[in-house]
Amino acid sequence: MILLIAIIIMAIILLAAAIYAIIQKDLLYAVIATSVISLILSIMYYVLQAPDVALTEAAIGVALTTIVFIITIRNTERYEGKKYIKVGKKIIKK
Amino acid sequence: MKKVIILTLLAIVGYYLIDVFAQIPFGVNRYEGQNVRDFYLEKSKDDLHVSNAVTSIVVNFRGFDTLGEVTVLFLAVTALGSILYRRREDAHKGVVFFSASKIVRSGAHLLFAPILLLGAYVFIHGHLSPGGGFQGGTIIATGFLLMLLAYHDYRVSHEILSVVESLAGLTFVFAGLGGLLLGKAFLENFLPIGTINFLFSGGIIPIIYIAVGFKVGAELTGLLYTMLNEKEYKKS
Amino acid sequence: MDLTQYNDILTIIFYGTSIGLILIGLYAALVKRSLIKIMIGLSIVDSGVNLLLLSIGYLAGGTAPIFSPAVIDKQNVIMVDPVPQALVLTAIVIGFAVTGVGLALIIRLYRHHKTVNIDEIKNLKW
Amino acid sequence: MVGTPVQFIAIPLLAAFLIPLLGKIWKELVRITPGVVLAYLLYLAVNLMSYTLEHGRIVEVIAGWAPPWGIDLVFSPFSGFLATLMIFMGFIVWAYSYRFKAIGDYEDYEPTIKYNLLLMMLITASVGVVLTGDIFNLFVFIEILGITSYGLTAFYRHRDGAEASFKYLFIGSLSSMFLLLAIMILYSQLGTLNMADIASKADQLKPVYKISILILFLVAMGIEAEMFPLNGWAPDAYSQAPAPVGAAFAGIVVKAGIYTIIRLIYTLFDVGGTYEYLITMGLITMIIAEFAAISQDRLKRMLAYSSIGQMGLVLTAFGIGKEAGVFAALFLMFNHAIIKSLLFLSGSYMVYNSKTKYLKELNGIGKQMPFTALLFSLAAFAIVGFPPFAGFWSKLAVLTAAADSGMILIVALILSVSLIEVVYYLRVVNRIYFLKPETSDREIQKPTTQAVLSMAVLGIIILVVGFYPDIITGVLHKAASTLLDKSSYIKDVLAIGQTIN
Repeated sequence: MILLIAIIIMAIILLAAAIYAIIQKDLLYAVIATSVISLILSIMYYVLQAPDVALTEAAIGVALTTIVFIITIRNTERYEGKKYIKVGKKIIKK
Repeated sequence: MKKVIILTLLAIVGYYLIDVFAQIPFGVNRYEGQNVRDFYLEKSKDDLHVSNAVTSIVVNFRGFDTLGEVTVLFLAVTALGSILYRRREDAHKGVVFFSASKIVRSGAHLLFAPILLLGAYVFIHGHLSPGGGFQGGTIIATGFLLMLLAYHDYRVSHEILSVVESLAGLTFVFAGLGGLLLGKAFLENFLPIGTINFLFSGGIIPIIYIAVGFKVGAELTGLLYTMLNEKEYKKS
Repeated sequence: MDLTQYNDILTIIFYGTSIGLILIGLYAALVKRSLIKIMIGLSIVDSGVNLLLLSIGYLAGGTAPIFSPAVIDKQNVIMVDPVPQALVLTAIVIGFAVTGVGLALIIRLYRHHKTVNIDEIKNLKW
Repeated sequence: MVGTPVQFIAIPLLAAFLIPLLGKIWKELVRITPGVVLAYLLYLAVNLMSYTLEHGRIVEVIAGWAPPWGIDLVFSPFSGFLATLMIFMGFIVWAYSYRFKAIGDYEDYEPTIKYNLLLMMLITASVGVVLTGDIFNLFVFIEILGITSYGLTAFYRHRDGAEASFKYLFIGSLSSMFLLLAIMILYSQLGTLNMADIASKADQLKPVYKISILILFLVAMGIEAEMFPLNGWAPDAYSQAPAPVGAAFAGIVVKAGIYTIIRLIYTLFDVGGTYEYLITMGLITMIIAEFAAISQDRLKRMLAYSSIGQMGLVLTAFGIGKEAGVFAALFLMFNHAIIKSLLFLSGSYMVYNSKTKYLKELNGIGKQMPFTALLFSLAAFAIVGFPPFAGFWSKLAVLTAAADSGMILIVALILSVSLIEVVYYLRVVNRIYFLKPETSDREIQKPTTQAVLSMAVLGIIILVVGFYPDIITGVLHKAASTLLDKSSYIKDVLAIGQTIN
C-alpha cells in the first residue's frame, strides 16, 4: 500500500516536473526539472523490475544529459524569449 | 491560432494512443506457447550460462543491435566534433574560467579513482548483476567530468581517447568475426561458457561488454571534453 | 513488494504517465520557439516512449530477469520480459546521442546568429 | 560464394574503427580506406547478386540464433539489387569527393577523417536498412543513417548547414519516436521482432492495431522517403550539404526510406486501401514538388524538389502494384539514383564559384566548362525521359503499368507533370548554352580527375541503359517477382530456423 502511494506520488511529481520544465522561462531550471524527471523515471524503472535500465537512465539521463544541456545553456543563452536581457552581470526585464 | 491547431492535433494523438494502449493489458502474460521471452530466459540460463538475461540479449541474441548502438555513439561523437570544429587559430582565445574551490578540487581528486573503479566493476560484472558496458562506461565518463569541472585546465588527451575507442571497437568486431572465422555465425560464442554466476562465464559476452565499457567511456569523455572546451563565444 | 492486487491502478499510472509525458513533450517541441526548449521537449518525449515500452514488458509479480544465486534454484519463478528492457537500453543510448548532436547544432547556430530563437534564425524557411 | 552478407556491415565498421588509427600512420590512408572497402563490397555484392539470381535468397543468421529468435540478414534479388546499387553509388560519390576541395582544404586533418567516416557509415547504414530482417535492427540502422546525415548536412561551417541539419534532426527524432511506438505495439501483440515471423502471424493482429501500426510506420518512414507533408527538411538538407552528400542523399538515403515503406506494405501486412493511399500520396507529392521546383531560382533547391517529385512517382508506381508496377518502380529507382546523382555532381561544379547559387549565374557556362555542362544536359534529357536515354524506358514502364491497370487519370497526370519537368530542365540547359553571361571574367573551378571519371562513368551508364535496356530489365523483373512473392520470403527465412534448431 505504501509502495502504491509512493508510485502515485512519483507519477504526479513526474508530470508536474514535465509541465514545469516546459513553462519555466529560465532554461536552467527547466533542465534541472528534466533531470528530476529522469531521476524519478529511474526509480520507476526499478519498480518495473528493470534494474539495468534504471542504472542506465540514472547514469545517462540524470548525469550526462543534464550536463550536456547545461553546457549548451552556458554557451548560448539562459532565458527563453526576448523578455530578459543581460546588462553587465545582472539579468533585467526589458 | 497555431497553438489551437497543435493542441487539437495533440488531443487526437493522445486520444488515439490511449485508445490503442487501453486494449493492451498491463502486467499480464500475453503470449501463449513458445515465445521469444521464454526462449531467451531459458537459453540465457542453460546455453550461455549468463545470469543477467538482459545482458545476454543485449550482447548475444541481439548483439548486432548493440554493435549498431555503439556505432551510433561513435558517429555522434564524430558528428559532434565535425559540427563544433573550428580552425586552430579561431580556438583558444576564450575567456578563462575559474577553477572550483579547493574543497571541491580535493573532493574531486579523492572521488576520481573510486568512480573509475566503480565503473570498471559495473562493466566487468555486466553478465552477473545489473549493469554492463553502457552503464559502466557512463560512470567512467562522469568521473572524468568531475575532474573537468573541478580543474579548468584539466586536459584529456584526444590521442589516447581515440586509440582506446578504436581498439575497443576493433575488439567488438573481431570478437564477432572470430565466430565467422571458426565456421560459426557472426557474433556467435566460440569460447568455453564456464559456470553460471561465476565471473568467468558466458564465453565472449563479458569480453564484448568490457570492450563496450571502454568504448562508451572513451566516447562520452571525448564528447564532454569537446563540448566543455566550447567556451570562447561567451558574451563578454 | 507485492503489487499484483493493484494492477488496475498501476495500468492507469504507468500508461497515463507515459502518454502524458509524450504529449507534454510534443507540445513543447511543436509550440516553443527556443531551440533549447525544443530539445528539452524531445528528450521528455523520449522518456515517455521509453517508460511506455518498459511498461509493456512488465509482468505482475515478476522478478527482474537475473538468475542470481537466490533465484536460480527456485521453480516457477515469474520473470518480467527482458526484451523490452534490452530495447529501452538501446533507445536511451541512441536518444542521448541524438540529443548531443542536436545541442551541438544549437551551439553552432548561436555562434552565427547570436540567438537560439527560431523566429530570428530564418535564412531557410521554417 | 565469396562471402556472406554480414560483411556488408562488419567490414565497413572494422574500417570505421580503424580509420582514426590509420590516419596516424599515413594521412592519405584516411581517404583511401573507404574506397578500398567500398570496392571490395561492390565486388562482394556483384558476386552475391549473381549467386542469388540463380539459387534464390541468401539468409544469414547472426549470433547463431535462427529466426525468429535472432537477427537475420536477407540478401534476395530485390534487397540485393538495392544494396548493390547503393554501394555502387557510394563508390562513385567517394571517388567524386576524393579531392573535393571544400572538404580537404583545412590545415589539420580532422574534417577529412570525419567526412570520410560519416560518408562510409551513411552508405553502410543504408545497406543495413535494406538487408536486415529484423524490425528493431531496422530502427538501429535508421538511427545510424540519421546521425550521419545530420553530421554531413552541417559539414560546411560557412553555410546555413546547421539550420538545415537541426530541422532534419527535429523531424528525424519525431520519426524515430513514431517508429519506436509502432515497434512497441507490434511486439506487445505478436511477441516477435522478426519480419518473416511477423508476416506469418499477421493474421492474428486485430485491425485496429494493424491500422495504428501502419499509420505510425508511414509517418515515420515517410520522412526518410520524402513523402508529402513530411519532406520539408529535404530541400534544405540537399542544398546545404556538400555536393557529394547531396548526391548521396538522392542516390542512397531516399532509397532506404522507400525500401522500408515497401517492405512493410508488401511483406509484413497491409489493410484495405493501402495501395490507393500510396498512389494518392505519391501523386500529391509529385505534383506539389514539381510545382515547387519550377518556381525555384537556385539550382540545388530545384534539383532537390525534382528529386522529391521523382520519389512521388516511385511511390505511385509501387501503389499500382502487380509485377508491372513494381518493375516500373524499381526501374525508376535505378534511373533516379544514377541520373539525379549525375545532376547533383555536375551541377554543383557549375554553381561552385557563384556566391549566391542563383540560376542566373549559370548563363553561358557551357562554353567555359564544356564537359561538365555536356554531362549535365545529358542527365537533364535523361531524367525528363527523352527517347534514347535511360529515363525514357522507366517512364514508359510506369505509363504502361498504369494504363494496363486502367488508371487513365494517373497516366494523364504523370504526362502533364512530365511537361513541367521538361520546362524547367530545358530552361536550365538553355541558360547554360545560349544565354550571355552577366560577367565575362568569371572564375572557373576545374573538376578534379576523379570527379571527371566518376561523372563520366555515370554518363556512360545512362547511355548504355538507354540503348540496351535489356541488360538491366532482367534483374529488375527478377527483383520485382521476389518482392511480390511474400510466402516464399516467410518460408525461406523461417526454414533456416528449422535447419539449425
